[in-house]
Amino acid sequence: MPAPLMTYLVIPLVKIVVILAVVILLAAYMSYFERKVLAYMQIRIGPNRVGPRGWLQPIADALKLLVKEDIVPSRAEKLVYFLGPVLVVVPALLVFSVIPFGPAFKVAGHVVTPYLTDVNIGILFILAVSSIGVYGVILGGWASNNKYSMMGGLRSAAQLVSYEVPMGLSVVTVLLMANSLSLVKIVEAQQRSGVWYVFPGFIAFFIYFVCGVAETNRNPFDLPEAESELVAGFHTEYSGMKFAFYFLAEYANMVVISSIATVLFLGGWLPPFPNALAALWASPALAWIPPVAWFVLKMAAFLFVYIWFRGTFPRYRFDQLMALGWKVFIPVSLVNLMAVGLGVLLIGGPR
Amino acid sequence: MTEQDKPTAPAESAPQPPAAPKPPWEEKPVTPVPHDAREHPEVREIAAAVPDAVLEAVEFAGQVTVTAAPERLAELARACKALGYGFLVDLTAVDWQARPEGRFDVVYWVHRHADSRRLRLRVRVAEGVEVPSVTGVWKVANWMEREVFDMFGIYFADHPNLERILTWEGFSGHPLRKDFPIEGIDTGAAVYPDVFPPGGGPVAGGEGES
Amino acid sequence: MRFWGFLASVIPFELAQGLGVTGRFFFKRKATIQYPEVKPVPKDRFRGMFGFSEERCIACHACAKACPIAIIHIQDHFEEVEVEGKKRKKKVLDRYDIDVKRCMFCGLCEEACPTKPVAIWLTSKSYEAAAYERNERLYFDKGRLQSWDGVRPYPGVLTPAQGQLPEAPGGAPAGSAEPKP
Amino acid sequence: MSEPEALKPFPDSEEMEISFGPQHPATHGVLRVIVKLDGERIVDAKPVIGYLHRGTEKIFERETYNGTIPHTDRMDYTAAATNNQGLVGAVEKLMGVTVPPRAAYIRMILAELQRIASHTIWLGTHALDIGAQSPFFYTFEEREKILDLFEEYCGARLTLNAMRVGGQPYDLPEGWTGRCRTFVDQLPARVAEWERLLTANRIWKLRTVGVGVISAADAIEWGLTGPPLRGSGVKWDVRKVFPYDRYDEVAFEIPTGAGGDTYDRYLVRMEEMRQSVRIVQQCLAKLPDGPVMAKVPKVIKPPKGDVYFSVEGPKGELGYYVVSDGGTNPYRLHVRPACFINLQALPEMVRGQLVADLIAVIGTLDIVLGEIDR
Repeated sequence: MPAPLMTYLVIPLVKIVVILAVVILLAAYMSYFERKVLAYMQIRIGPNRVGPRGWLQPIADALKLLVKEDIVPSRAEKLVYFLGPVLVVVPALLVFSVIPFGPAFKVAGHVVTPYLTDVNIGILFILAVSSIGVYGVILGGWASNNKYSMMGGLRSAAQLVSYEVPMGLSVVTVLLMANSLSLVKIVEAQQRSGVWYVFPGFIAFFIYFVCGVAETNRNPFDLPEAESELVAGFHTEYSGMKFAFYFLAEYANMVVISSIATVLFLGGWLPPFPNALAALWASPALAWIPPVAWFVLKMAAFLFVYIWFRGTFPRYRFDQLMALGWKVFIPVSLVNLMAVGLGVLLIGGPR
Repeated sequence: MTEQDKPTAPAESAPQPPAAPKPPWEEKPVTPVPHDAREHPEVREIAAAVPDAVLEAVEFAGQVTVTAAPERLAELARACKALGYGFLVDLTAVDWQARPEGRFDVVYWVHRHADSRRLRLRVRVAEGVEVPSVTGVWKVANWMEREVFDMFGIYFADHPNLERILTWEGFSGHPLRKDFPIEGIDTGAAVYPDVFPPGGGPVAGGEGES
Repeated sequence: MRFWGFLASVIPFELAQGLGVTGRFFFKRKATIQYPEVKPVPKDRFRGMFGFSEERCIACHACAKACPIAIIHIQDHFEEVEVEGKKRKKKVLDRYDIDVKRCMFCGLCEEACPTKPVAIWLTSKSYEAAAYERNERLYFDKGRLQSWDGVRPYPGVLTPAQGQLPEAPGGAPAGSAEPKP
Repeated sequence: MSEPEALKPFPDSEEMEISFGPQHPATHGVLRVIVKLDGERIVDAKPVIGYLHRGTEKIFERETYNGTIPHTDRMDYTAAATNNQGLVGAVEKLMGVTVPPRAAYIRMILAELQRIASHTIWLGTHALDIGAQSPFFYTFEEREKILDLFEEYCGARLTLNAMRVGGQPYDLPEGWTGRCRTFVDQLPARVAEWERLLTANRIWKLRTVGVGVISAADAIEWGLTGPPLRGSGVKWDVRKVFPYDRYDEVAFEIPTGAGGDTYDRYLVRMEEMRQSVRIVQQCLAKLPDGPVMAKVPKVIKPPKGDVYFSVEGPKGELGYYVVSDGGTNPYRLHVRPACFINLQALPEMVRGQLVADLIAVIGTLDIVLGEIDR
């Protein structure tokens, strides 16, 4: 097997298959994880019938959606109706190509990097791709020719656009500190400086996470699919596999936001206080913990907080949501950007 | 038995005389007796405000009922509102089928929050006679009058949108009239002609096929 | 104090308080019962499936009159019966049907029954009388009211046919009607 | 308060008409509201009812007096105890029957427990409509305990049929008062927990303060009663104005709100639950012994005449107008339905607000379609 064929075709293909499998499985089990955690918060048990303690519930859901009849409303725009879910799922999965799950490590002489590519404009790529998802929601809502879903589509368009701005600004503060766009370099910058960016950029972290919740249409910002008002928002008319795509995309987006937050603010695969407690992590008792485990642990913490939000908060009204976005988050994130910029200028930051 | 309206001491439960008679709930029930209530302050108030509108006033079981002349009703209603009866508690009708002097009783309850006094106005109306609507005086009367029209077929003059409220548009007949059959009329054929043959609909309560 | 007001408006303390409440509930005892395996225990006065005993029934139609929706249909006839040498006319029950499909389990029939202990009662603890076809399966005639075929009696409750009579051995089993005060 | 009135609809914008319901997740039953929208702003709302009309008042005319009671359970199916209390109170007033004190106290306990149960349903579904999912399960857990108490007393959880003309059909089972006291003593702590979730919550305040505002004068004009009236500051409660049963021997306050918006009505109902706890505690302490049924003939035949009697139901004043011609069946039995009259003020409270507020206002009016359509 000639070397270039191997490095540019076979290895990436293997990685793609692995990452896709992991992500789709993760998204499916996210729905199980969410239903279980939400249930435990509401003094009930959640799914425990399908498989031992309900483990096979997501598989059952997937199968059900697979074999369910796919009803297409008669006067829907067939092509655009079909395109909606596609335009939502593809960007959600595309973003995983850039997220570093762990540092490069050697396996039998080969250097293996647990991420697909290390694009040096990683952050820009992520922001660009994830904003395509908006089209899927709008087109899906409009094409299904139903008043409720059109309102749901319009609402989510306005919401996603207006929360893209503060999220971008808060991500820029991290770039200032890390002095690089590539995600791997950002984690390495945090390793070199020994401090996670969540401490200096706490306001940016808070804004990023809240905007992340808004980007994925999750409570308390789940206006587009507010059951009580718009029956089911933009995916009212979808059923069967198309609905499963919207479902999958929502959970994949949640995982995306959580993993980016982990990489940018909690130092990806780094153990807490990497330099100060370096001795502790290197000690035989804890040395065996693979870096990927730290990454997954932090991501799970974020996902738990997502669900915790869903179990507790009421829903914003649409105009309040926009007011919060434009009048609070954008000015605060701008001021924070300047502050961090000044801080980096004075303290000098990593060269 | 506690008084519903007269805030003065209740007349019924007489003070316990020294001999130990059985408590009232062991005695046979004391059926209330109606007696004339023209001298009651609120009735005199109304009679003064709208001279010859009050035909009779009866006090029964602690509640005062003023029977008014139908043509003076609008005027009476405005007078009540002026006297402070700002809260129209309820409005309904009773169908006395065989009564010579007007088949329907249209009954209004008005309430004054100031001194918690409640009064019942009654109007005797023959079938087909239009009763003046009081939605102008109390906005809440809108739906109540629509329900009375829907159930009894009593028309209310210059009501904003007098149409059926509980039964559907195509419903023929007024259910709460005494001549309306208790087991209901055959609406099946009219509403679902393809399912039920003419006259074969599930009469309310009948054995429609499962 | 304006500063604290501003600070409270910026940092969502009360949202965190709300999260605290749901967080605590995360660890609290769950209230779910696994229904088919674990059956909830109805109380003694639970108005469940009908119980009927033909011996005690004197065919006085009191229950049929008391029923608000008139779903108890009774037919009976007189018969000559020799009781201690005297000729006595005795009412014999031909038909005693209850259209359980339309019953609202209000218990007025049990209250109206003059016999002590009552001949028709509702306080059997069984509530599993679901059926696929309502006109046939939920129309209980005299026989089925006593044999309860098609009704799964609550574990521990005797069906009328098994002698769920108050004076059955061991006094009134949990499911039978204790005499009303 | 956001400024809906300032934004007049643009002259040439054609409004979109949406039919809300009758099968819609947030209409608390089969209510249909035809909403004219300009964008998200409500230009006009027209409630359409009658989908659950069963002709209860016609059925009353063929029933015996005790036979009407199961039908009253099914009017406001979330508050059967107060429905029964109203009907039997009206017939007893017509017949001049005095109910023994023990029966009166048992009725008050059942009515107040029912008020708490009805308010828990209101809070659970109201919070769920506005987005908070968890209160629904916490409130229904408490309601479950009340339903167990009801089941233990009369054999049914929802459709109690637990009162008769002249008193109570059966006495309290022993141990019931103890279980009732333990439930009532721990309830204020639960209500405090629900309040920690919602009362100070800024999102909850944003969704409820200034939403569905109605002034005191308008509330009286539209005939509102119960929490919607008290939320606008009018201190009026049938239990205080026309005391029935033994409410004059029990100390409790009537909470009122100031602004007449959804938040005030929320606070009023939460306080009402605490007041109901106080009432039940006092009733349990003062529960006299003695018979539970007055001397009343087996077949109830009230004298000729008509009487109006009303109770303070969880949703407002629930009145019964009983007209008797001396027979065993009521000649005419009209019900003053609190929800039917409260719902009439919906367009007034919603005009100019947003779609999401329509859901909040339907929740705050606490309407039950069984009582509206009868």
